[in-house]
Amino acid sequence: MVTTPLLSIGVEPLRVDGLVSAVSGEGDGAVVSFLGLVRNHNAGRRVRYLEYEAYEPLALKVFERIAAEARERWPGVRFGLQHRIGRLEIGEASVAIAAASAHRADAFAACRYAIERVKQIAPIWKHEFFEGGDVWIEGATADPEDRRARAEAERVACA
Amino acid sequence: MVTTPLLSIGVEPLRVDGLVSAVSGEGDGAVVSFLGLVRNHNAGRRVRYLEYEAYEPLALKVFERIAAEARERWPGVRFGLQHRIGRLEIGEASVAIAAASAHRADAFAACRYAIERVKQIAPIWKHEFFEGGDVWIEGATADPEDRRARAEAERVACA
Amino acid sequence: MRVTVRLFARLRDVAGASELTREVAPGATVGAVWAQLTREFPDFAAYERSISSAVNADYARMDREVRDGDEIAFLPPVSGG
Amino acid sequence: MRVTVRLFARLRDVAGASELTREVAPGATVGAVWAQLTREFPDFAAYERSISSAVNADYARMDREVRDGDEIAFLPPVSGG
Repeated sequence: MVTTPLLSIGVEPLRVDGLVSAVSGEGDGAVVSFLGLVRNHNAGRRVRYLEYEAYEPLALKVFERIAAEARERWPGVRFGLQHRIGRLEIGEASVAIAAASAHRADAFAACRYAIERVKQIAPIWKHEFFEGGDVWIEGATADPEDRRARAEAERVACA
Repeated sequence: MVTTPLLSIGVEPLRVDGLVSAVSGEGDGAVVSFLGLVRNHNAGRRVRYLEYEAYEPLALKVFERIAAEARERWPGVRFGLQHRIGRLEIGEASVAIAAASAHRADAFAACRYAIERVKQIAPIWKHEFFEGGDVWIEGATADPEDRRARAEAERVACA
Repeated sequence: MRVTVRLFARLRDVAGASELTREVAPGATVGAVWAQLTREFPDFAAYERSISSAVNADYARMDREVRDGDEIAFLPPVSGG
Repeated sequence: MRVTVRLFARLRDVAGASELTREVAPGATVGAVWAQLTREFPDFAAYERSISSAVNADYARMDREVRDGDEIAFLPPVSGG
């Protein structure tokens, strides 16, 4: 049996079944998972493909931080987070998150919180290749200590 | 290629990958999925296994209704809902839901809304076999026209 | 006229059958069929305020008139998911 | 003393390298390293208010003093997910 690492970054395609199995225990009644997919359009542009790059050792530490934040806020939630890097085609998954809990409210909240935090603080960048050019997408200034960002992620998670 | 029915009831084990693929299109940036799992405990009892039963033709119509409600509230969301019946062991999935959308907020909300509605109005019953006995679980009086129930599902979905 | 009655979960256990055929009076409502069953199975009375019903696999209210050959289903509180 | 500088995304494109080695003054801060790079690559100036930084693969503030051999990373606004 292949073990699925709960927190990882790599070039291999992401699948959600393995992650769901890896986080689920016999006391869990709910697993919520999120897949981020490469869309064929963005900001009015026709996207051809994306390339993701990461500062891998820091990104893995950030994933551990996000997992710890989620466990602190929702005790008992088991949590997995995998991000893909390299070239991704339309429809492929860039990120997979799974959160398992005895009750569904916590699983939904923890999963949503995690993707918000990934977008806020994970040192990962998206290079978009569209019809007619390419652009580095620049989102949030990463600051893991920013309490307002964390509070916003909790608000969006409907916690 | 095997096509995955988007709305179904059956005795076969549920997997989330197929449903996720079935709902995702090239314009979607997010897929949120929910798996309901058989827990090893409930209300202080040690659960041995569950048996689910459904009024199948009505349940399928209810799934169509829930899909229509979700599409009405979150236009553009693609939606799948599968429920298992028969005997389920600890850790197995009783229900799988997937919602795909251009943006993650809608996918999270539609997925959460759907599981709430399943619990409110799907004609499905859970027979719990625990250490020392068995009990039919009786939850909500099913009334698809109850606007307060629907509003509560929207509230919980954080819509 | 005759109707088919479908019973689920504990109602099925109480009645000892998932499907019954019963004669009902012309013009009878779903509620009248339910009342008739409650006389036959007194334990059904506990579900008086929590039952839902369906006719021919569509949810229907208790005041719905039934027709010959209808399939009437009585649904205790649901617990799917 | 010498430090390694890691650059990502558009900063890497602007500098034409993902990794640089630079001499810095004793007692220099991360911010001083950044200022030095901005003189070398004027387009970095646009990131003055949006940059994040890390030392040895941990987030660090701009006022952090660097040591000989440190790996200093400059991170433009992130866009993972």
